[in-house]
Amino acid sequence: MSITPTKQPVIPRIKKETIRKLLRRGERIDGRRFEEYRPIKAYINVVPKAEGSALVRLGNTIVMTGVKLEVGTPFPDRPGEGVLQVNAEFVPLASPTFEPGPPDEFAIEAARVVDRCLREPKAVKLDELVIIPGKKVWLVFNDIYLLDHDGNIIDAGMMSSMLALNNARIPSIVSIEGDNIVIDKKVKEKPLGINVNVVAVTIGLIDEYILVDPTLEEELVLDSKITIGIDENNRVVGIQKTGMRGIKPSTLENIVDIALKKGVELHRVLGEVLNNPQQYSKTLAEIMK
Amino acid sequence: MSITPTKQPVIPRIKKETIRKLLRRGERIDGRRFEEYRPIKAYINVVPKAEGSALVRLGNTIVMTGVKLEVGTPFPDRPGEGVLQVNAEFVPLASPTFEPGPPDEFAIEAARVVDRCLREPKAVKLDELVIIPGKKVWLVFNDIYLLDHDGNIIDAGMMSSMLALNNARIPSIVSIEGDNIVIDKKVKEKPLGINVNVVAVTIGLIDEYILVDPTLEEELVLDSKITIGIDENNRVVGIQKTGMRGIKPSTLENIVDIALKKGVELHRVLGEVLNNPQQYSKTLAEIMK
Amino acid sequence: MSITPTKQPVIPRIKKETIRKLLRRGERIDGRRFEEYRPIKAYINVVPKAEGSALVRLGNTIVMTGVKLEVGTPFPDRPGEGVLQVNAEFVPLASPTFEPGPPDEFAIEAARVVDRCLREPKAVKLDELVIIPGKKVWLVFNDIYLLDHDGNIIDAGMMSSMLALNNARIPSIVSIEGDNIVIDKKVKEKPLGINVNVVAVTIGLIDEYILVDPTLEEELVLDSKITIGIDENNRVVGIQKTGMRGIKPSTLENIVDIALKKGVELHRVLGEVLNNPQQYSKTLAEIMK
Amino acid sequence: MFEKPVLIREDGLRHDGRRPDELRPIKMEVGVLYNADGSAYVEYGGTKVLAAVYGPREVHPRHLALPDRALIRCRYHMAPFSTSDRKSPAPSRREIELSKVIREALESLVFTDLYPRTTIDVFIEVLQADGGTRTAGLTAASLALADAGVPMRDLVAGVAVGKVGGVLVLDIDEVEDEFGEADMPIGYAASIDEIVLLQLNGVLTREEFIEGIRLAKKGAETIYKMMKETLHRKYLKVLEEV
Amino acid sequence: MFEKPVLIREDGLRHDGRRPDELRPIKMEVGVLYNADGSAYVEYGGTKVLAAVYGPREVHPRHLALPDRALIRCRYHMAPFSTSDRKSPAPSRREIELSKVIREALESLVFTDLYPRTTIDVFIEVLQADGGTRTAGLTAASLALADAGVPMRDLVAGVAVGKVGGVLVLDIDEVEDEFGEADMPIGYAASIDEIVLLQLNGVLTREEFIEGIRLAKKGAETIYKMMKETLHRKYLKVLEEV
Amino acid sequence: MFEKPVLIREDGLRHDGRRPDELRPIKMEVGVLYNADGSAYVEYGGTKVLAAVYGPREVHPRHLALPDRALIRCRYHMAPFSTSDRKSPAPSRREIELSKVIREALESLVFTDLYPRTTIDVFIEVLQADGGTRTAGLTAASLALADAGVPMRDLVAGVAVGKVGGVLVLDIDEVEDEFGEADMPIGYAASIDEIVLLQLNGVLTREEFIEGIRLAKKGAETIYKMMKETLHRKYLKVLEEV
Repeated sequence: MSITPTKQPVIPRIKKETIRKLLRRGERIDGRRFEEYRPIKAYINVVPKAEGSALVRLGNTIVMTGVKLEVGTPFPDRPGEGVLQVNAEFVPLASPTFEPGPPDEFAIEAARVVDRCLREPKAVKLDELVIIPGKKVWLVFNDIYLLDHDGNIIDAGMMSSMLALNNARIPSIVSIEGDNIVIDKKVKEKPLGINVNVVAVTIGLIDEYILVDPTLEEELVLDSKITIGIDENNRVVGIQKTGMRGIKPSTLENIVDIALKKGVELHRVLGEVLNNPQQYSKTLAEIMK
Repeated sequence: MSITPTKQPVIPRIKKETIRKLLRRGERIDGRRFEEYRPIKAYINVVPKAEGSALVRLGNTIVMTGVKLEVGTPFPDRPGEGVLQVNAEFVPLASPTFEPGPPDEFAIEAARVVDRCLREPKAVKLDELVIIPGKKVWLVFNDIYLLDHDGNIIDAGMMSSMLALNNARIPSIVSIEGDNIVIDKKVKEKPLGINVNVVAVTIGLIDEYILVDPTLEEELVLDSKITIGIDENNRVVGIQKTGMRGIKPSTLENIVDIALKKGVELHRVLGEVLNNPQQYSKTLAEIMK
Repeated sequence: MSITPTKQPVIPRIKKETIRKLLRRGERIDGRRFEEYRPIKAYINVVPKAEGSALVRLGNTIVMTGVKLEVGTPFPDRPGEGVLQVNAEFVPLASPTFEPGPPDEFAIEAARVVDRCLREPKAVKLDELVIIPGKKVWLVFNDIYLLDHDGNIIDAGMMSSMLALNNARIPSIVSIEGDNIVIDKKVKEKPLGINVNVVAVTIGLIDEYILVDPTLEEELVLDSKITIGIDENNRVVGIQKTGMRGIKPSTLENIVDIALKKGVELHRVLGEVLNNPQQYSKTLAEIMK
Repeated sequence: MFEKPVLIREDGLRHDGRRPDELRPIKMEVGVLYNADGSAYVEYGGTKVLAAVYGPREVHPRHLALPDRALIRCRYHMAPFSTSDRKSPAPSRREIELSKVIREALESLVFTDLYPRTTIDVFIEVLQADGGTRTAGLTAASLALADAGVPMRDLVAGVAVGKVGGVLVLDIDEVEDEFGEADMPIGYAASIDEIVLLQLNGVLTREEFIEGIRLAKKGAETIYKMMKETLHRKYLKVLEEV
Repeated sequence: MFEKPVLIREDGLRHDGRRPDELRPIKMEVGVLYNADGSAYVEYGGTKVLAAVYGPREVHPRHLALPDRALIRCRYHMAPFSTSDRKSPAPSRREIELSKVIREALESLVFTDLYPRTTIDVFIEVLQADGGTRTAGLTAASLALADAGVPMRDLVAGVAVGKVGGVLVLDIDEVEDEFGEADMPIGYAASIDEIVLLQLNGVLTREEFIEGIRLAKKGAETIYKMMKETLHRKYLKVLEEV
Repeated sequence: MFEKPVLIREDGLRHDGRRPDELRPIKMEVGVLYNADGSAYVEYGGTKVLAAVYGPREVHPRHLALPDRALIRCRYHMAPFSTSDRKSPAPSRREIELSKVIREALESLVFTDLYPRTTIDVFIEVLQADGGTRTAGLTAASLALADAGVPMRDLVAGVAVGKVGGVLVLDIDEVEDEFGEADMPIGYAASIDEIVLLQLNGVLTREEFIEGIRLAKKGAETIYKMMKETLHRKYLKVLEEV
């Protein structure tokens, strides 16, 4: 059962008024322009023991994604494909309002939005992940791990997922005897095949204002929020509206155009990392300094 | 752990007294005679996508049952039989006192009583449900779904289950290769075999009075309740006493005789529907009008 | 998440002072010497339907262990071994502070400490439990069942487990066809093989005092507690420190020497039972008298 | 497993004979349950949904209550027999997500500040699923709220637009959802011209997205009219009975 | 898997040599646990059950307490090693149902209105299961309540009647339960002549049912007498110790 | 499955070239998270751990609060991608046990009586596991508490001693843990000379145990010094920034 959230941090009324007053003057509380992302720092291969990994800092928000590959059985109606499973954990380390426990509706929603943005444009080459057709395939676990929450989790989670999947290498298969498959995770072979890269652009709405990449402080006063998945061909590959206010259809066109524009920007960031993997392969110790 | 219920709707003392006063005059609060059922309306095939379905209105109580058939493995100690699983959901839509969540002890009890009344007289021909002996059989899921709760859930649930099972058709098997069985749920073949029909008769006890088919209002003031399963051969096929008072052994004989008499009546209702399936096949839109 | 316990029985301050005052005089509240165990009574085969069973009374603490053997699959990385699973239930019957529900951190800890003390010295001959290598092995379920809690659960649980495992008999295998194995639990064949026997010695620390086998009353005022597993060759096979105070390294040497000394004593008790199985095979009715 | 059916026939009609901008047969009824404070039954073709509203009523446990407004609690749930393969009755991740987006859609319309310290509970049960269950569920929830007399800024009509065989179509069914290229459910409150639910599973160009929204609005307006009529009919019936 | 054993032998006796109306060897003991406020150990042949009572005591959380009476909380639970195949320690649907019917049986006997705002907790642990575990458990719970000094209208004795090989028999064991035609557990409070627990799994004619009740009453009366003696013995022992 | 590697080479060094009493390369950093009141990142070779502290803060629900001291709540948790085979995110029995022993270790050091009716929450996330995760986690938790300004009697450094190939070695990694004979994790508060965490998985003689404690103390003292330096560095940095 979904319940009106009651445990969210309380933003004092006066703070809300400040945020609004600034917006009327064309300013955001952290000084950004309305359509400006916070600084993005992205790193890959941050936990080399995982088959793939990445960490993205979006302002103060930190999201890690680890990709694990296991041998398993395909879905009965998809005997010729591997299985992609996207999961998100909002661990209590990341925010004073998070509690330990199974993923709540916010974490489940985040995982499902990222999942759809990967699944619909067939971002991952699942057809290359078959070991024994109909019987044994690679299961790809994409675990999004939120480490510090300062708003806009989905855009950071989408980017860290996309980077981790690009970073993933398939373990070596040592032997196949009947259905018994022995793998060696220490030896990684060819990369996981990627068909197309995807980013997510989240836009906040408050009064008549449109804010790209809202911070947590902004999220708590927004009327609503809309996340738009965009692939490298500029196609819309997923949408999720959230929040407790409606949107005028007339503003949607505006929103999608802003999203497409910012999508190009995010794809540029993604491309920079993917084209210079060694430069952006950092250890956690370096990142945490 | 079973706990004395504390969340049941409170019946004001004065209402209790009214109910009792009327009983002393030989009357029930809704005007029925002591041994009289509320009007029963029964429909089959109400959700045609299910393999079988039925809906029963017993006064204001509405219970639906859907039957689904899936391919699965038999119990190790019953390699030559299909598997029948009876489940009951008391969804929060049905009553102001129900909460979302897994079935509580009342829902579990209802499901288990219906299950026993079907299982003990071998109501369903489980031996006809074998696909590959010892390996693959049909699993019959009988899901009782309470939509509106005004008392006597079990009698309505038993009847909707019996009708839904009679209404069920086994899906077509497209191919069997080894243990791999392909079925087509869109093509339904022969009906699920039924050995014997069963009804349940629930009787409430308060002071020295015996009330057939108690309403929710009555249930809340009863001393105890007894449900008796009766097959079409007038045999007793299951009993469950509930409630927080004892019963004199001497009144049990009386109770079982009333139950057997009412059982004949219910079997007549059941027979009417089963013998005129087209007349009683209604869409939900017609029923809900 | 582990939380500072808040529901433990409250020991009045005055009682704590009494315990301490007595200790300063060299006395324990129940009159024992510091290094003295309470009377131990141990019985085997107390529930003959289980493959093995034992009951241990340690003062007022009563712990039963039942061993069940089932056919199952080995761990993929241990194809040549059976599987030992140790579980502990602190059922609410045993203490006014226990609630029904899945094992809490105390029960899980107890089970895992016993498990380690059995696993590390290879107490059970798991390699004799293979039926079809890599496919079918015996699963050994060692269920520790606390019936009355007056402190020092682990020592009693360890001893009842060790006795129950020694008491266990492997059921007869009637037939093996492919992977399909038929067993007959009514016919028990050779005993479960034991490599080495293990006991656990628990020592409580309060101020500068070292108390062997603390009662519940003592446990509630202890600074910390340390459990040491000791095999019949006087080797240390497991350690768990618990409680909310630290221990000086210099006292550890003292503690381990006391534990080794008491270990010999417990092994003597164990040996007495194992060498005279008929004398110590008692029915529950006899034990409960 | 099974072959992909022809989604757009040579005559431009859909696999079930509908025009691209044609809704399935829609039926709706309010006040269908005895216990609920408000209830509605809604059918979009083979999709059959029941919704019930309880409240405004007390919150348990009380400390969850909000001092300045009503809580909305919402559960979208599928009956185990509603789907082709039996659905486990435990809530799936999908059901948890849909409960959230439906709740948020309703939050934008209900005047929750009229009922501080209470909860308004909305329960949606999918009895048969054939595509568009969340949108039919949203329509039913909106009707049930109106039937319960809960004050709202507007009604909301749910409908999904899909892209199948390269064509944008209205109110997709299960086959079109499974084999099509996109499914875009929306919830549209026609009088106040607000989109209160919007999701997209699938791939669309910018132009298709904008055209899709237009098509969805058109469908939602038709459903919205039916909702008004259904409530009017009920209201007249009640008046006649008085 | 295994062949059905001969349940009624040619000499009219049962598979274990008992007459149809013969109980298994029954043992009972009260005050067997140190912590519990009341406790009992009960054995019906191979069925071995322990019961403990805590209370009347405070309810947590407090808002669950009833202002005019005590709650009864009851758990019937099987040890994982009590059954032929190991039982998962998580409560099964069967255990949940049996906890309820045993609780209701006890509610009919305990003077709960003497202890408002408290709870009386009854925990039953089946240590070895060989048929009749719920009835032995009910007997043990009743003894444990008496041992705890909880005022009751009467004691209750549990016993099951079965139909095996066409014959009505008393106090069936596991083999008779598994291969027989019916199992009818009852709880009977002899002094007040009330049946407080009654279930039937199986098929009986009207006449068999009535005869079965008669047979169960007879068995329960014997057990009831043993219960009185057991409590008396304990009482004397306590007196002697004083 | 795989063959046992050579744990102690002919030259007396370990499989990764370390001497028996040599720690892995250790890195630590405090104040690494934005939201947490205190945080730390700690690396022992391939083991990478993050810890965060929230509090002292209000307890929910309030009735759990203690009138005379702060609660400590502690969770040791492994990220699903931290292990060779993916770990289910649900807490395992192992994680539950380790959360408890780490909590108890911290309870012995924090001045909890300074903050009655509050909770101090410690969250440890293992991001990559290569042996010694609980000891690295304890070190990180201790640093995060210091970073949060929670008053403590002392810092604690965690380190594991192992027995591999018959030799006692310091700070074992995963290979040594898996194929070695014993793993003895300890938590040592050097200034007050107290062992606050102590476990042993494996088999040791009395002498080996005592020698193991000595070796662990030595390793912990080195780590303890690094912790002090790390906090000092942070303190200076903060001072410089002011």
